[in-house]
Amino acid sequence: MLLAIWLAFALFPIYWTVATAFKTPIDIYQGPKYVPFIDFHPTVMSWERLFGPQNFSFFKDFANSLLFGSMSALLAVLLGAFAAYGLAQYRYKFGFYKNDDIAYLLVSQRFMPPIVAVLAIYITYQKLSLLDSRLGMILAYTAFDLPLAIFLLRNFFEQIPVELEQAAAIDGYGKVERLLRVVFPLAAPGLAAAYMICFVFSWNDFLFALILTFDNATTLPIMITNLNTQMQPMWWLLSAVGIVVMVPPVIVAVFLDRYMQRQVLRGGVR
Amino acid sequence: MRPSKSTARPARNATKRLMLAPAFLFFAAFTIFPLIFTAYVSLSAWNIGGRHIFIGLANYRSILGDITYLLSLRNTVLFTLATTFIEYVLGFGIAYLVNGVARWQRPIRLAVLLPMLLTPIVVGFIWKMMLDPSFGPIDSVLRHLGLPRINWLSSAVPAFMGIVLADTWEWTPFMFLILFAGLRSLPTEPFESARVDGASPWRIFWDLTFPLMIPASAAAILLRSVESFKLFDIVYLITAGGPGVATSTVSLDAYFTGLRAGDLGSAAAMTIILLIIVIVVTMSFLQLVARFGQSKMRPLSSPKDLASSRANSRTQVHETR
Amino acid sequence: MSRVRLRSVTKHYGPSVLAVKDISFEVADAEFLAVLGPSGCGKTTTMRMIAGLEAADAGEIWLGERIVNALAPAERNVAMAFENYGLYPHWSVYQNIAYPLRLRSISAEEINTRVQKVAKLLEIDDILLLRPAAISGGAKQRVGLARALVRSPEVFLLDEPMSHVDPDFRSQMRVELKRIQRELGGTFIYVTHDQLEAMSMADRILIMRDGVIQQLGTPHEVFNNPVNEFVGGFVGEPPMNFLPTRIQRGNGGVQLSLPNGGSLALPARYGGVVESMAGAELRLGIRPHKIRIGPRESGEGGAPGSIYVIEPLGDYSIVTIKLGSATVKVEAAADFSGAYDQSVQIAFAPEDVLLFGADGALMMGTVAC
Amino acid sequence: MASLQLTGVKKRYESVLALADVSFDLADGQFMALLGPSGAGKTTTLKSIAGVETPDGGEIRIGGRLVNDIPAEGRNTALVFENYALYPNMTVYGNMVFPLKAPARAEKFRAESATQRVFEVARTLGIASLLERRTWELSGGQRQRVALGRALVREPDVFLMDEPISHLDAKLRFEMRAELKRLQRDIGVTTLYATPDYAEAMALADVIVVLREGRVIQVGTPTAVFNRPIDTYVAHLLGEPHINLLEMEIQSRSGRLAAVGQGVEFAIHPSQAELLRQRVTKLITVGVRPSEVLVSPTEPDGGGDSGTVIAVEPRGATTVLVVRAGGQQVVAKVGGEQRLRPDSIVWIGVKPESLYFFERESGARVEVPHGEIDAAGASR
Repeated sequence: MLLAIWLAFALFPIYWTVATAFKTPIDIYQGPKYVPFIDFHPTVMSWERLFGPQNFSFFKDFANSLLFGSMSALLAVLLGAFAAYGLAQYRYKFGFYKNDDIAYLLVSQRFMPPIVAVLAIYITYQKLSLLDSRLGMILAYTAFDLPLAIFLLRNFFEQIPVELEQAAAIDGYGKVERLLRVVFPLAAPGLAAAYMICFVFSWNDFLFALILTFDNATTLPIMITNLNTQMQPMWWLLSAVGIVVMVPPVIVAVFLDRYMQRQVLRGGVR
Repeated sequence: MRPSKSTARPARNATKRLMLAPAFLFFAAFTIFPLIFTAYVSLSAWNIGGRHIFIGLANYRSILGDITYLLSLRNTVLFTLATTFIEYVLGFGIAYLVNGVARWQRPIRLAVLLPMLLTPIVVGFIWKMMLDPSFGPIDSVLRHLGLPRINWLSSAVPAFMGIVLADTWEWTPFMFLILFAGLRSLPTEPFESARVDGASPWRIFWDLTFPLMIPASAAAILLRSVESFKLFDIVYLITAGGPGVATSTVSLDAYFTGLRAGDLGSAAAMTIILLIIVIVVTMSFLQLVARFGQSKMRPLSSPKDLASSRANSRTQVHETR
Repeated sequence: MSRVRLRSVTKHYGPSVLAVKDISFEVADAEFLAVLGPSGCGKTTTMRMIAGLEAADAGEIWLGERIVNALAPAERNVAMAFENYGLYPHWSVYQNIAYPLRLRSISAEEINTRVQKVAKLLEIDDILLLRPAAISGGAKQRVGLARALVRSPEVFLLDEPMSHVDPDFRSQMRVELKRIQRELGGTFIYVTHDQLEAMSMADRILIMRDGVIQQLGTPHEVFNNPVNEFVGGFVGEPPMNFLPTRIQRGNGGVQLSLPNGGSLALPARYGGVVESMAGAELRLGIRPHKIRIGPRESGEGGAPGSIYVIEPLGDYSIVTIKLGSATVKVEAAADFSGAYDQSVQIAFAPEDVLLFGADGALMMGTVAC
Repeated sequence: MASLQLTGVKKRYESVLALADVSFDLADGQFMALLGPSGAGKTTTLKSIAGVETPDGGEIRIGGRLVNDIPAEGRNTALVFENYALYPNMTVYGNMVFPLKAPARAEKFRAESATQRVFEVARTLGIASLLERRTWELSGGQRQRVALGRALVREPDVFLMDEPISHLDAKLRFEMRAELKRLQRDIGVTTLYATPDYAEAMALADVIVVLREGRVIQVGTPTAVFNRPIDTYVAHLLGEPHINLLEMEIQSRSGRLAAVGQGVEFAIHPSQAELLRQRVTKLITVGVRPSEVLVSPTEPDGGGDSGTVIAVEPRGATTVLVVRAGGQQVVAKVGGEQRLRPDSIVWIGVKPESLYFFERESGARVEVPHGEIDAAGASR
């Protein structure tokens, strides 16, 4: 019962957004209307506008969001995998810093409010002419995702029994082949999961995009704020963009949830 | 004893270090350097055009006398306290309820998690619609119930509450996620033995569930409160800090000061103070957990127990190594 | 203390898995009953139903004079030790053992006396202040056992309580546990997959397989008169040998054929029983310690074979002998020597032989029990 | 196939000394068991030989060649891990063919002969029908065989096994133990087998190396180690039920020597008397195996010590009795037909020649001076 109340609370705003995306401005400004076909007549007006010819920056922003998300996630997972594998597989000692301390240090970036870094990055980018550039955004997002990737992948690599790589060594394979033939195939699910999570983090970001871009490299969240600042917010249109922005993270979540149900390493040892 | 995981001989030390190099490079370029640079900027009069001179602590002095900044700071702290507390209690409750659900658990779980997955800026927009005084559904519900209408976004306290509401909606699922995972990873056998030992559900909750959830609770609270300190997106979209500066946060203030007003030096100082607060709060929270954990997890302790607990924890460390 | 009765108890998991199938048995007051079987045989499910951690789908569970099916575990007054300890990880060993007593509003001194006493008994009095994470698996198991023994319940339920105990200490613990049970006069139900534990401690052994009771009897009964091939093979180490055989009418009596051209003449007193079975495919069971390596003497059965493997074990040797495509294991003297593939004879007496039908059920057993 | 020599091998993990000093020689084709409890250094020894652990000191030679600096992939050993370490991303066939496709062997086993080789080994092990299966679909016994198969296909120089049958159920363990022994003998591969179970070590091996805390404390044939343990530790390690170790004193009784303890007294065999004479009135530990303890429900002719049965463990073919005699507790293994009850009075005795004598302080066995040194070198 309590749960049902919470679920209603959690789901209603989402329903409202979806409904709004199919309303006309008149439906909206006549006060709240709830049920399609009874309260109001659904239209695809906002969608025509969104995908239509006289469209503003939707396609460019969408492409940017996609590019930044996919590239930064790729880099973060790639570089993160090296670091995570190293931290899981070897023993490090730099002065007082051992594996756990190194991992903690790298991950601690997530504790820092991004506003602290972003001002300095703004000035630096200004000097390097990286402001409002796609490369600059990809690098910034990679840095932003990297701690997350290391954190997730280190756990994952630690779950792969060390005996499997040892067995491959005894079976006659060198380091590189062991990684390619045994470790990475086993880590593939983890790499995929980390990739998707990093993608969503980049995709969802607002602050970096707000400060470091203004025209060429803007993303969908920036488009939403731009539409919002107009005097009469175009709710119907905003809702439609909002839905487009919401969909990838939700797909990822559904996919991950299914994924986590499966035992990844069953049957490996014993 | 845990055997070394190393399959390497000394010659491979280079490979081993090379693996960490890119991560450290990014860490240095996007965390360490900006941190130092920001600290330096905060000690300068630095405008957005690029001209700057060193002025020592003048920026700090001026912002600490600036009522907007002080309000933003207060808002940030209050906001963090309020949301973290509300979300923890709700999150624990929902996790406990969902954990007890036998059928349809997967779709329920997904539905509970949904708000957290949405892009924060979209969440901001959604709640701006929801709270709209003329066209929003909340307003209409209040009207139907015959309650007074609240002009959510144009007076100070309701606007603050509105932001808290939106944040609670968005981030309670995060608390749920961690606490639910915590509940699920609790071993089942102690609970079964408590049932056989004759403990009532109420006692089982307070003797077992709650103390065993302390690590998960601490993690959830810590992560969530650190995130709350960063609050920016939804406030930017819903109120932009308004009315006046009633809902401004440090991040927001720094953004407007630095990039809209062009005073990067002051903005940097604002963020440095925020960072110091986050560090202090995090550290003291961890300390608190360590102490609270000690006493809460040993409700029956006699002095003799406490004396041995230090030796005990050392043995434990040894075992896990 | 009370007796425990199960009447036609059945338990399904989901629609397809039948964990326990219509089982009925009774444990007498102050009896030590071992429930023995391979993993997945339903023995743990049976115990959990008695504890109330699982609900029976059908049938009655009696503790003393009460039907307890509808009662929660806390209302049944049973004590249980779990295979995977089930210790409270955030409390010391002392607090773990004391918890069931604290729930029963017993005075602090009384609790202390009882905890100290049981801790001494199980040799964990030196680790009372440690937390479970700091002690070995064997020690955890003893703490779990102590937490059960510190109470005075209707029945003690012990689920593989020694599986993680260091083998070195296990034999000592078997002796201790049996002694404790006799002193307390408690009703013990002890679940194990280890036939040695069951044999050495129990008054009676209940053997289960695939959710069905196979046999309930004293250790001597199940060892000497197993009701079927499964029980014969499960109880006793090294395991009983099984050989394909057939009943034949031979020179002057009834004979059992053995692999590799061997045979065993049955004494006249068996004749009538099995004569009707002439020609049927049967299985002959014989324990390794009842087989002799050497030429057969009059009245004995035997077969020629060759040495496959010799395993010296100090007190004795196990010699595996190939009889054509079949093999038998023989307990031979410690100093047995022979070459691999050397031809040998095996011999054994008819009264040591068990005969099982094609369905595995015992047809003809040893007279002695 | 090759011989294997370890000389002074050492290994330390941070604060834990895993191998203090391990040296032994394993001849070509021999089956050696490493016997010791967990933590004795068995696994570390095997992994050092295989090359996945790097010892801190000492030399490892395979077939006479020093391999310390050769990486695992260049050593041609095979190791069956305790947890089998099958590759979960491959089928049974994929697992077994994996070592044959390694760069070092790719030439020797080209695609066709590799397949043949896998089939051949799979047939020997009775897993030919499982080749297309996924590893997680297999039972414990099947996994164990696949691990064995993966090790055997490559024709290793040295075959290393780490408790390969300890996770199988009792019946299968008996079967696999005999099969392993026969298989090793038929193939003739040099084998080193780690186990904490003395029965496995004795049953399988030509030579047993007893490890304790990273040190070799005794090397010998199974019967030599069992019958002439170097100290109380080894005596206790081998045998089930464990040997009785009784604290006694050597006393002279009307010209003859006897071992006297609380409530028990054992006559000493003349052949050992000479050796023990100088220890008269000295404290000594006397060992007697439970199977050598004679128990009778009535007083025997020669007299004896009486005691009370405190526990009876029927085991089917045998019965184990725990008897309290005086202050001592003596465990005896008797025939299964024995039907004594707890609290009955029995008389216990031993044959003088079955007694072991150990120094009380050091635990070292009192050496019998002549003619008993084992061929494999019982003293180390």
